Amino acid sequence: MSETFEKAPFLLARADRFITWAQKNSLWPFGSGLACCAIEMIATAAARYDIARFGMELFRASPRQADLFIVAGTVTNKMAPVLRRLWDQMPDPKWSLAMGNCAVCGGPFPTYSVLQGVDKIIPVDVYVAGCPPTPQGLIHGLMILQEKIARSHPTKEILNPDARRPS
Amino acid sequence: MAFKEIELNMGPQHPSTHGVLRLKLAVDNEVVLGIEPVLGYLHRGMEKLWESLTYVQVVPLTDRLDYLASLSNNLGYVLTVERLAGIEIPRRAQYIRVVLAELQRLASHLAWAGFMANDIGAMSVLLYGFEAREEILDIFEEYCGARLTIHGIRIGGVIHDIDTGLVSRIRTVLTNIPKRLADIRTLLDENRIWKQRTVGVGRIAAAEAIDYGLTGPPLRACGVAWDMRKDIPYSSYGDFDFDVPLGRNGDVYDRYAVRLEEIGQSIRIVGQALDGLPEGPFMAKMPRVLKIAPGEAFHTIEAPKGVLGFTIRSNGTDKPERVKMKSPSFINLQSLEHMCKGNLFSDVVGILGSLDIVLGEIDK
Amino acid sequence: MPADPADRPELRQTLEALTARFAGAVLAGAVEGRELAVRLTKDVLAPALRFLKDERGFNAFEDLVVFDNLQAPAGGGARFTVLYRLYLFPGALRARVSVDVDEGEALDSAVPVYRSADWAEREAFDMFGIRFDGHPGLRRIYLPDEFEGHPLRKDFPLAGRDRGL
Amino acid sequence: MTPFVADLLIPVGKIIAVILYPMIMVMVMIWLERRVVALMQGRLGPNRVGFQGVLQPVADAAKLFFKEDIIPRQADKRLFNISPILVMFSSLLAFCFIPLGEPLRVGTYTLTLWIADSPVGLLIVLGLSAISVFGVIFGGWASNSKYPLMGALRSVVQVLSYEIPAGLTVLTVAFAARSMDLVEIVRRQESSGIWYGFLMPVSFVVFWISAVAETNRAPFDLPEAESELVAGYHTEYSGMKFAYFYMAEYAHMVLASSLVVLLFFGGWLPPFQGVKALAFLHAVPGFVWYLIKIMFFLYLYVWIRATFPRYRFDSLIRLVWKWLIPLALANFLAVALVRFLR
Repeated sequence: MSETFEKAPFLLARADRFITWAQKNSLWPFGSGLACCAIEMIATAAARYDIARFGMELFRASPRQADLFIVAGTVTNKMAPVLRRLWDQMPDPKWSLAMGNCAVCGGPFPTYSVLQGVDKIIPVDVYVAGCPPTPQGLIHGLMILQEKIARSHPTKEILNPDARRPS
Repeated sequence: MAFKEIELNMGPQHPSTHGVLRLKLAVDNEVVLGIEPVLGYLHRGMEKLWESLTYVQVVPLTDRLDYLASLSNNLGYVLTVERLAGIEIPRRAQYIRVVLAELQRLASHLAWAGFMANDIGAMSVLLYGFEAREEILDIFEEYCGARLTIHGIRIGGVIHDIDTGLVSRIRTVLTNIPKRLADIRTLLDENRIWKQRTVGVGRIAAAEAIDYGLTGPPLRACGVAWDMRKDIPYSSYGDFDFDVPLGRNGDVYDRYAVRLEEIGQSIRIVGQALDGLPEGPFMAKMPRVLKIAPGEAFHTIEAPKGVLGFTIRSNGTDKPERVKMKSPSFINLQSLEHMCKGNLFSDVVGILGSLDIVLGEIDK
Repeated sequence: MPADPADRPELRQTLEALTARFAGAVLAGAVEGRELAVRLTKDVLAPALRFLKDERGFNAFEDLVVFDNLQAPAGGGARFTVLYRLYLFPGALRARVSVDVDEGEALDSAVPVYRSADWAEREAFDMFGIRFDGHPGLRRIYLPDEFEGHPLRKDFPLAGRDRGL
Repeated sequence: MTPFVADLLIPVGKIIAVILYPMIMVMVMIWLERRVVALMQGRLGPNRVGFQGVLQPVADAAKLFFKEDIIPRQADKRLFNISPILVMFSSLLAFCFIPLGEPLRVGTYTLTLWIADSPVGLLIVLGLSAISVFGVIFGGWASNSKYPLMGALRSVVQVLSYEIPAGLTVLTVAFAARSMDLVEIVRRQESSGIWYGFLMPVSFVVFWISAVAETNRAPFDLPEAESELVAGYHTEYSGMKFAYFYMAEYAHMVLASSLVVLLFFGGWLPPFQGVKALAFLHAVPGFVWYLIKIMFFLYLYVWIRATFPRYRFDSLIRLVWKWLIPLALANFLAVALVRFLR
């Protein structure tokens, strides 16, 4: 089956478009804020910037029902194993967004207790710089993530599991 | 049937722990027997970092302590450094600092009202509180370009002057806030369910509160009139008249009422500060590299969460020898177990919300 | 904001009462504006705090500060200086009780006197390694228990020793 | 009309219609809830997906369909898988007994707008909707973790104790209509000229409160209180299983509102029947009135959710045992007395 897939018959391409359209427009973020960026994340979900327009309104408190892990804030060494476990508990297909300089590269804290960048423990799809990034910055990051999802081919992963992304 | 006490874990990731606080609860099916908060999930080693930065470089890091009231942190640190170095601040700068600090208190209390109401179930109040707070953040963004970590107060004064245009916009915000506050009040003040969830819950007596070191709105809710702006006035707070709202029996409802009342008082203070804005420079003459002779200073301010204090010891170089921050949320959180013992599990969420703690300030 | 010029008479009486009560132990004492600064020897700390709280009305515990004197040796030459900052409500007066502690020595805990000193002492232990006898549960408050070393000591590197993870 | 058509095509068609009807209502309800709650909170709500966000529920369902289906290792596999089915199954089955309108005369054949109409339709619907409690209990228990267990235990006590006032008020309606058959109740309201909602307002209010409580909604949503129990009994569910729970909640809301409309607001009867001047209202088919009334009550659900804070558990139980049940009992006695005297 996988060789025929190379020619990406019409059926699978259409399926890709539909699946990615659904995943793109109903990204449920995982409500886990760590530090200052969490307040800006909530402000983005609040009335003025309102990511509910893109269908991202339901901040699921349980990792099981979320598909977007926004790491908003400083990741300390004590919190790192907890974050990794939360990431593992999230069902596939899942995406992650490192919000703020602390999550991206340790930010203004080159200290003994801070993990210099969350991509040391979980694969990150989009990096959003800023300390904290303004809601517009976060929405821009989310739109980049939506484009990335639109380009992905979920049927390829479903058909041959070994092509699955490193998680 | 052997009594089996469940050990419940309101873990570092929980919708209503306001950040990465972990509560180990000993629960007898929903009745709380004991709580042991576990901290350190956001310990960034601030005080160690401060010892390797110059006095001026430390100011932006104080924004990240209590990230809901960054200007108050700046003010606390900057006043301590000025006392240590003996710098005289022009009166116009002091007035602008009061305007900024009180606007920051408004923003912090509005955000708190939203978080607490959301913990007890009233989701819309979170949106109304944040919408009102956005207007204040617009003022901050216009004043110095940042919304949350504002870094607007510097050693020796403030970054920019306030021009008439900004003053008029601040005045319009001051007229809009009471309208939005009225929405929140009508939704919650006389709501039977809200009163059932808050009146008499997490009660603490005045003497116990002082013994637990409680400061700020939780202490004033017990009827103790301790407000640093009145007791030890700083940054020309003595020039403004405002009263300190007090509660009677120190429960969650009184803390809620005291904070909403404080919003009204802060609006009065900002109004008076804008009316009496003196002329003059907004920044004192500062040396290019600030070196401070060996010495030590301790200064406290009334931050939205409670009494915020800084101890700074200098050693003659441009870097502080030691900066210790006295965090109000750190001390207020210690009394959580005393307030929650015997209550139901869903009250723990309400009481934690009423204490208005911020993890950035607790874990440093 | 310079301190109030007027010295407070009641602080002066407290200082005299303190020096009278703990004769040899008060190494230095001064009243400056609204603050009473006292340096005591180690063993007299807990009774002094009890005295200040019960008889002299310092009912609120404000802060516990620890200085590492590695680079700037204090008068007594001891490694650490531990400050207890107390507050008198409603008179708005302050007391600064400082004690010199050498490495490895233990202080007796202030928790029996001031309940809110609990976490402050745990933080001092976590960051500096100062032990407090009689503390209900002395263990690290911020760092994970298996963390070795005490970060706020001057000889501890900023970026930490082992870059694990 | 060959028997093949009469006995096979039409029943199968009706069954598909009965399955589709709640599904469509659930889709509409998901969109309605997120839009209305958003507008009440001063924000816009989903309006990018399709026209004004109408395709948002479709996107949600499709995304959940393609999610990985996690069964926690320590969970009890069988119970874990059965509970979403139980919850969904009970509400769909209950819809078979809900009549949607007067039978239509299609040529010679009378098309009845319900699948099964039994003389005790009311009891069957109440019984079926009570099965969903099992789904919640098994789901909470099988996830084998503390928060779902607490959510499930809360749900058990809440739903069971709110069945009693619901049952009592339903009895008063059956008493007034002298029958348990839903179609008969509506016809009785038509003939007596007055809707039971206005005849017995206390019954309506008590039934409405217990309906809101039974579907774990608004001020009574303790079993899935986000701020306390993370996500309540469905914390451990993901993917399609969670979608079942999510949709079943809305299906139960639609079921409860249609029950309220049937019992208290004269199902498909046009308003103001007696008034001759408004006779033209009869031209509008019954089903449209029925839908309008249901939408009103669904809107009421969402409105309550956006305003009220959450009850604490003990005040919730005090409300039902101290206030609702005595009220329902007193109301039942009053109705019985009136019937007896007349």
